[in-house]
Amino acid sequence: MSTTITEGTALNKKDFATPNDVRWCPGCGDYAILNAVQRTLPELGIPREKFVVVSGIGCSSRFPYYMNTYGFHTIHGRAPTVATGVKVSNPDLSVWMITGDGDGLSIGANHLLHLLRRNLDINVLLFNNRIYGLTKGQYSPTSEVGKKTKSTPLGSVDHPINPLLFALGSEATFVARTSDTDMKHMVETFKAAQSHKGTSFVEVFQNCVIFNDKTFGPVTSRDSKDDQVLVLEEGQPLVFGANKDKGIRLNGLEPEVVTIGDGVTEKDLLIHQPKSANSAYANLLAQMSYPSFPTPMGVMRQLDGRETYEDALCQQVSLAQSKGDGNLQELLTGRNSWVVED
Amino acid sequence: MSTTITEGTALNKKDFATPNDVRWCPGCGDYAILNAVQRTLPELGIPREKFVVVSGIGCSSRFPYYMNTYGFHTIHGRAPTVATGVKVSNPDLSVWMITGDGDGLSIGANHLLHLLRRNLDINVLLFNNRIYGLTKGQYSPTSEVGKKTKSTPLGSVDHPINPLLFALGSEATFVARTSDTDMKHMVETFKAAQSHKGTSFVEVFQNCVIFNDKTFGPVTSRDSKDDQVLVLEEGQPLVFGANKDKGIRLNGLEPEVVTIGDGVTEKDLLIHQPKSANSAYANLLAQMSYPSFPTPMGVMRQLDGRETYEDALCQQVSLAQSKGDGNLQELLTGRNSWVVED
Amino acid sequence: MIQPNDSFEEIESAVVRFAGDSGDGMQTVGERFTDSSAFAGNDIATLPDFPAEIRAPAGTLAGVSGFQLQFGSREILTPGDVPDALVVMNPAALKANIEDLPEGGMLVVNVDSFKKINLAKAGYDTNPLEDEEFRKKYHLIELDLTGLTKEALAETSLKPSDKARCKNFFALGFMYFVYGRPLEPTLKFFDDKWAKRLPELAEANSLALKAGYNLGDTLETARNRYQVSKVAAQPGVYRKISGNEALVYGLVVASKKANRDLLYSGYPITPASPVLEGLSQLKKYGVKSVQAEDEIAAMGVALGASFAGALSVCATSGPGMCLKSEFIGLASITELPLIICNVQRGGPSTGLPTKTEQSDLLQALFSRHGDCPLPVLAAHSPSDCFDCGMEAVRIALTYMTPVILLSDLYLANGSEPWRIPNVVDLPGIENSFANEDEEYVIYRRDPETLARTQAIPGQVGLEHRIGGLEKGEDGGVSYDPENHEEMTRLRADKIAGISKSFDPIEIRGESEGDLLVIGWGGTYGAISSAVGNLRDEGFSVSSVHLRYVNPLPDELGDVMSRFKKVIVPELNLGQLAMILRAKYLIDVISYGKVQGKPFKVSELREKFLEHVN
Amino acid sequence: MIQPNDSFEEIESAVVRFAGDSGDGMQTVGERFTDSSAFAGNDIATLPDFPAEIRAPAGTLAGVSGFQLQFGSREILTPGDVPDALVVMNPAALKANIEDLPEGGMLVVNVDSFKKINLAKAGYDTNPLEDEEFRKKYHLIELDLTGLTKEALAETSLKPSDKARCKNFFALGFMYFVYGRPLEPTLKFFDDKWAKRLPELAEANSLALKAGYNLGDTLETARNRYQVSKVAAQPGVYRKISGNEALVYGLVVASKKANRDLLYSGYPITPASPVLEGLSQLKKYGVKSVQAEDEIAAMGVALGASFAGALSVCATSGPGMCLKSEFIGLASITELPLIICNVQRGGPSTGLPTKTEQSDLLQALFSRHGDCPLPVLAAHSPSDCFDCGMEAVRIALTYMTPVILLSDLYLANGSEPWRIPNVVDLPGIENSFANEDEEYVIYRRDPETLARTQAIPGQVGLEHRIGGLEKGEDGGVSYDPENHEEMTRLRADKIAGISKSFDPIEIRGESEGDLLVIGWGGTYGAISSAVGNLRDEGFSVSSVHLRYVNPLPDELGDVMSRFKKVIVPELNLGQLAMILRAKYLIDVISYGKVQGKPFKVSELREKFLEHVN
Ligand SMILES: Cc1ncc(C[n+]2csc(CCOP(=O)(O)OP(=O)(O)O)c2C)c(N)n1
Ligand SMILES: Cc1ncc(C[n+]2csc(CCOP(=O)(O)OP(=O)(O)O)c2C)c(N)n1
Ligand code: SF4
Ligand code: SF4
Ligand SMILES: [Mg+2]
Ligand SMILES: [Mg+2]
Repeated sequence: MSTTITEGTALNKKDFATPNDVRWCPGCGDYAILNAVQRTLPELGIPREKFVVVSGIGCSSRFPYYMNTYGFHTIHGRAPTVATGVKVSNPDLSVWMITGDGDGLSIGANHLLHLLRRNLDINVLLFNNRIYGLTKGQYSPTSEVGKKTKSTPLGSVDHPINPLLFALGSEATFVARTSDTDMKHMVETFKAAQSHKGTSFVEVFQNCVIFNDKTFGPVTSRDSKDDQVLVLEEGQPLVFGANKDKGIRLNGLEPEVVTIGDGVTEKDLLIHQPKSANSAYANLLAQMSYPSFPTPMGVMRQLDGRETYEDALCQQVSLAQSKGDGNLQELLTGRNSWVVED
Repeated sequence: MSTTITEGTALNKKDFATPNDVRWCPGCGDYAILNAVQRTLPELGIPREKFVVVSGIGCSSRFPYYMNTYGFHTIHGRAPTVATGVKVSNPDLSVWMITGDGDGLSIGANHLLHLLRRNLDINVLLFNNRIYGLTKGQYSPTSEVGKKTKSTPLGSVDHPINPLLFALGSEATFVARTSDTDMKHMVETFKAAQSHKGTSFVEVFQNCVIFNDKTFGPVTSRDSKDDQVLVLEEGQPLVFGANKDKGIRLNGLEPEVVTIGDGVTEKDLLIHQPKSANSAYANLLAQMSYPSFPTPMGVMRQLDGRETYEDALCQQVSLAQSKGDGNLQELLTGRNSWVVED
Repeated sequence: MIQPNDSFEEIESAVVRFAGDSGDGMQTVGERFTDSSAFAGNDIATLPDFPAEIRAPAGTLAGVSGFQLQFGSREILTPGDVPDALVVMNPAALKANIEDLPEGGMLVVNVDSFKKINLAKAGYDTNPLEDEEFRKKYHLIELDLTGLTKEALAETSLKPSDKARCKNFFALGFMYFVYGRPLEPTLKFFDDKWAKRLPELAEANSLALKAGYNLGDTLETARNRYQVSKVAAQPGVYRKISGNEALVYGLVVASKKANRDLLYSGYPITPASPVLEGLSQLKKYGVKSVQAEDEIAAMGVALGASFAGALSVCATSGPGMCLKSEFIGLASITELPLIICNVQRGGPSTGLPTKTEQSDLLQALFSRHGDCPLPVLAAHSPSDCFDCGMEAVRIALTYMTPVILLSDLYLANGSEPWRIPNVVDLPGIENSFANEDEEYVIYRRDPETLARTQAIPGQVGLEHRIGGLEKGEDGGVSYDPENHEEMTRLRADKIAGISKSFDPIEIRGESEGDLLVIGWGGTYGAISSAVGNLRDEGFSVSSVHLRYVNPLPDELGDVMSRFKKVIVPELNLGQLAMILRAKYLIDVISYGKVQGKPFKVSELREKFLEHVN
Repeated sequence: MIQPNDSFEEIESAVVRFAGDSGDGMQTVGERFTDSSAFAGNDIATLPDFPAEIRAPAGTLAGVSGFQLQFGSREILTPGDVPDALVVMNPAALKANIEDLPEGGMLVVNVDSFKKINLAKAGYDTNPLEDEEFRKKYHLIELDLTGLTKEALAETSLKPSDKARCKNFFALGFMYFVYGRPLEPTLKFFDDKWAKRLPELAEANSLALKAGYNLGDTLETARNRYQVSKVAAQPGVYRKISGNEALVYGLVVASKKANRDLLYSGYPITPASPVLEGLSQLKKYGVKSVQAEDEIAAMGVALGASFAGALSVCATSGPGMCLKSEFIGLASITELPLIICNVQRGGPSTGLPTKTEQSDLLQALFSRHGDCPLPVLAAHSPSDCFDCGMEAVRIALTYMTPVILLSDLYLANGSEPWRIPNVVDLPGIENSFANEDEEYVIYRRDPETLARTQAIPGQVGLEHRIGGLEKGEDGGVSYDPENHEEMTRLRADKIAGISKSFDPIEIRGESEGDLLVIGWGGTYGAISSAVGNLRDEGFSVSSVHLRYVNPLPDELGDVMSRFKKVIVPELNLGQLAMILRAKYLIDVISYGKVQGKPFKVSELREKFLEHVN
């Protein structure tokens, strides 16, 4: 989302911290994300009182309590609706919505879908730890098939949701991914989200040390990162690898991993174009997954120009009022009144 | 979905009709769809008592009352959950789920998402009339922007859901579209849906004569059909037009309409491959829409091989029972009992 | 304009019912007859009655749609128990309605529809119109409406099938003649509706209406005509208003009086959809309306908007109320103002979606988990929905609480004349906003109302966080046992204390006696009529109609104790009765009816009579 | 094995509480102490108590987790009002619990955690252990648990930080010495849990446990030891069981007894998740379990499965119950069997998710729209969840109805010894299946039970359609007014008639007298103890504990009328009291507590005393 930027009130990270104890488990990835958000907000030039943080229920959804802004910790899965209400009522606020993989994609995916398609200018951060943290370790809709958890002692049998494909299927205008392991990338991604006008959907890989430790380890850990993460940059070819010698090439409609060198040059590679009109490219990116492909990180899709819901609505209101405010007495009287005389 | 085919009990269309009056408005597209389903079912070689038709609430959702099978008219938006319960409980049943654009995509899209990703072997028919019929004409999540209805007197402001993109984003294994105007195509499509093992999602363009008459007219009407509809056939190039002289070609990742002749041959056209592993192709098809593109009809995606939820679950149960049924007394006794003697 | 001839029989009131196929336009002619009667200065009450299907197969019983109204020169509180005159457009309409017509009642029949096929669809083996018994039983008027209408429209350019569709107005014209109704309001209606877009339709309908009227003048059987004089009404400007319209207006006026923008968020459902539709048209009044993806979302949007400072409202019916329960709990514990309207219909489950009932009262009181009492109001007549809308807003903003407002299908769709208030004379509504100059303590309370104050996002220095976990006065999450008990009791006390702001109970009749009838909601008209009649006959019966179901008015127990018996008629199995019994330990008699229909005055009268003397 | 020395003081019962950080393993040691006591032949009752956060910051009050148990040689019905001995692992645990410890109580403190930083986190300005007053007030035992444990594990290969994590078992060993508990069950537990995967951990914990025990023998201050003899229990095979475990077993046994496969469908929520988790492990018993996307879906899956012939069950807590309301209405009108368990927690809204409460009773009765009564049962002890699970299934299948079964967090997590029934001796459960040889009329009823019969998809010739619209006996949609009234009353009568199948009410005490205490659910132990004590002292107090909240037992009114006063203690603001007042018009006294905690026997005693003599 993007919000009218008011004159720089020189805020800093500390201005966004509350005195409340942060009550996540030691080592939880949520701390890093909180940190990143608290670093991002002061850099946006928006006064603190204009921020509203809305969440559902889950470990991740305790987030608003730790942000010294306006905040609303709502009920499970319903944050998109409350965030919508806040934004529709006052489009001038910078609304950040925090959700988890269970909150956002299990009970709450319908509201998320409708938020995304309506394109309200709201930033959505989905903390994906592929587990239910707060309820102590049942599988979530992003858990992999075969995952053994408390509620799936023989392994889960449902095909997981791909949050990015879901967002693309909902025709979200901004779809990105980042990870709790990369502070700089998080801050950059959150800023990009804020500067996009429309709903910005950001999946954040988040580690739950207690119930699903290192679920993204094979991708984001220090050793694997270079070879397993594909950092996306607009206009740049899809290159990755510790030696920047691997890339993604298109073969018909199938992407393939190639090594730069033996006859393959950067020119053969796909160029990152998050702004293409159709979503097929982003759809390809979103389907690239470990271990066959590197995992893309960054902004996969950014479609400018679709009007936001609140702008369109407010415009209808202003238009209706442009010919003068409604006269209440006339409204009540209507076109078919009659008079009873004394 | 696909179900064990039992010996042909020579059923016919009439066997599937109930004595109940059909209570849709004269001219409603629902009649044609009912007709098509009643023609399809007897041809499947499944005994009548194995069919269960489950629906939500809406004009379309009255469907089960008119089918002489087992049927359940449930509550608004929740049919996928009830259908899931039926199928999980007895995988041997042929379960058909009927929903509307409001029922399935407004209140019920979350359940639909989870049904699709879980891939239960159920056939979903979504009657899309781009309006709320039963509640008398408010806009629906598939209504176009600017649509004036009872609840949007100044035109709707939300970007509509594309049902196919939504289904693809949910990683449905079978995604198709047909229209109430084409009986033959409906029957074919419903048969294809039934023969697919996994959740089959079929969008049916349906005309609501009362509140949204001719909404698909520009595409499916007799005059426009040839030029506006692209009938998909596996392995065939994407050709359309009254003279079969137009086609779809890929330019990078952007499809374009070309005329066969001036230097363009059928060989340059995209070939319909509903079974490709990644969904980018289906995603492209799903985005093709009136008036820039012809409207694709038929099976857009069919991914074989993903296990169904009920099979995986039943397998866990059989596996657990393969070493013999559980002994209840042992279960109750547990590992830490003690005896109090007389 | 056609002059009524003057051979009128003066009557005090009359009940007319129109019945036909869903596509026959019965609701439209009913509404027109109502307008015309209101314009003529009568008091009125209406009862539209239509099936759950949009347009069930033509000619079947399932497709019958009806509209009944009562109009009179005395106070009219109900649409009437039984019709004096019944107009039926086809055999199914006859079949579905004839049992209600008393012997000797006027029966106007569209004979050309009494063909074999239609008779069969209605389940008639033989044509009842050919049965001599039947013909003698009623004051039968047989009209070939289709033929007559086509004839009347011979000169117009309409297609024959379109001509035939004007027959409802022909029938209406005929009834206008019988009851000496003015044609002007209807002609004006044609003009407003079609003159610009479809002038030929406006003309054709006018012709049909007038032809019907003229036929009355020439037709032997229609000779006796009735005259219903003006009701003695308080001077003022009047209009006809339905419950849903009145609710819309009440909310909009309240938003202006409270100086908060109205945000409405809803999801279509019968019979609450017109609230969404009505408010969607009032953008000019600063109203933002959102059609949400479902009722949970509607409530979430409303709650978010309330947090952001709007006056938030949502309306739904029973199934939607089920979905709002969890959010209602959150609204209650965060103490945000919000209006939740339930326009009740027949339940349980999908039930009877186009029929009326009052069976969601206990749900309104107890739907959510935890101890979570909320104010519950109920409107008692179409126009009272205006007052209740305003009152709900007053309570919500004064006490910082969600408020549940109950209406029902009968009130929502029914209409009555309404003396339009002067907007400037209506009272202002106070907000409970935080003081910007003080440290903001979220749940610090006004000692009088126990309300907390509200700080609005965007206000500098009042940043704060709320949520559904139990919390201390400062809003910090607290699992402290004593704090939870204190907070739970404070929230309950706040709601209980709202009764201090109520007007005193109004007793219809003596303030003590044999029988007290306690009602709530849409049964007001029927109860008042029955009780009024009995009192006129000398019985010691009084009635109290509750606007507030929670908290109950402070003096209610006293009032009850002054009567020998207390009876509670409700369109449910005894829900208010249960509440009163629990609270006052009085052996309240419950009289329940669950038929999707309002009480008849006569059945109430009979029941009350059982309990006096 | 270590032999306890013999300087024991014989006591009848004792209450021990362990408290520490969320990561300190207090729940584990509590459970072990319980096992050991059960094994020693005592009666027991437990009260785990933990915060809503998984692992709130170490050392803070928010992170304190506790476990209390009472064990005795007499009938133990509650985990005890106040501890006789309190073990605290850090200053926060001391702060959060010390108020509950009576003067002279044993206080075992892990002194090495009493550092400045930890004291500050707990909000202590000075170290309370340095306060002479404080030291004198309790029987203080200061142990450097970390140091002692590390020392004991010096020889093992564990990392120092892992060694320190065994200190909970050191503390446990010490308490075992004090109360003369056997070590075997705990050593067996180590073996079962870790011997294979982490043998070094099994060994380390064993060493720590034994070292703690041995310390007792050497430590001056721990000299007085207690002896609690075996309780005189009925002969049989026993185990310890929690409410959630018992519920799981009851449901599985019932499914076998009814010959229907069990389909469980749930969505994780505290404190109901263990039901989902427990049933997920019982595939061997033919149980299919589905983790649905939310509670609405869970209910829909269950209902679909019920339609398809399964024994369907779902369990949730308050917020989830809110979401099920609409489906409950559908289940009621379609008359399908289904068990809906609500393991209650503190409300409203997210409330106190890890604390107990009984405040969802009215929700269970009235959450849905329309007149839609359903049977509501409540379990009264952990093991009673087994019986109630079976009883709920009996009612659901006999009467073709959804059944709501209430449990609560206290029962769910608490445990007690359970005499294991002989499965073959348990009664069978009948189904109400359609007769394949007759024409199937969906809503034709058994004249005795008023239950309809069920035809299962797949049965030849019984194809039929059901749904949420009102319908006639044959299942056809019907908007007929009289039919709706008849159907509504039939459904209500069916539910009301279930009481005919109840066992007679059991009265604890005389069947008439001064005061009758009526309870329901998890308050059973506390009420029975308080009433028992008072009776022993000669007061005329009796109690009735209701298993059936709807319908109420037929003779309840009679029983109530034989007492001068009736009091209803509940962990809510008076929900059952309201129902009893409404039904029996008796001035029932409501005694409510909403602190997220069970009643103390002493507070009940005091309250009851106010109302006798
Ligand atoms: C209606 C409802 N159902 C269930 C719950 C219990 N619940 C709390 S959080 C949660 C899931 C949390 O998972 P996720 O959203 O992934 O968040 P995380 O804790 O992993 O950050 C659930 C099921 C609830 N609070 N409300
Ligand atoms: C919980 C709930 N909310 C609202 C309704 C009212 N309602 C009935 S059908 C419907 C929408 C119908 O639209 P759609 O699904 O497109 O079906 P159609 O009538 O167009 O076939 C709505 C909102 C309801 N029955 N239940
Ligand atoms: S349980 Fe997992 S997600 Fe929750 S706070 Fe702990 S580490 Fe973080
Ligand atoms: S309202 Fe529309 S969708 Fe509904 S039955 Fe009539 S034509 Fe069909
Ligand atoms: Mg998670
Ligand atoms: Mg529709």
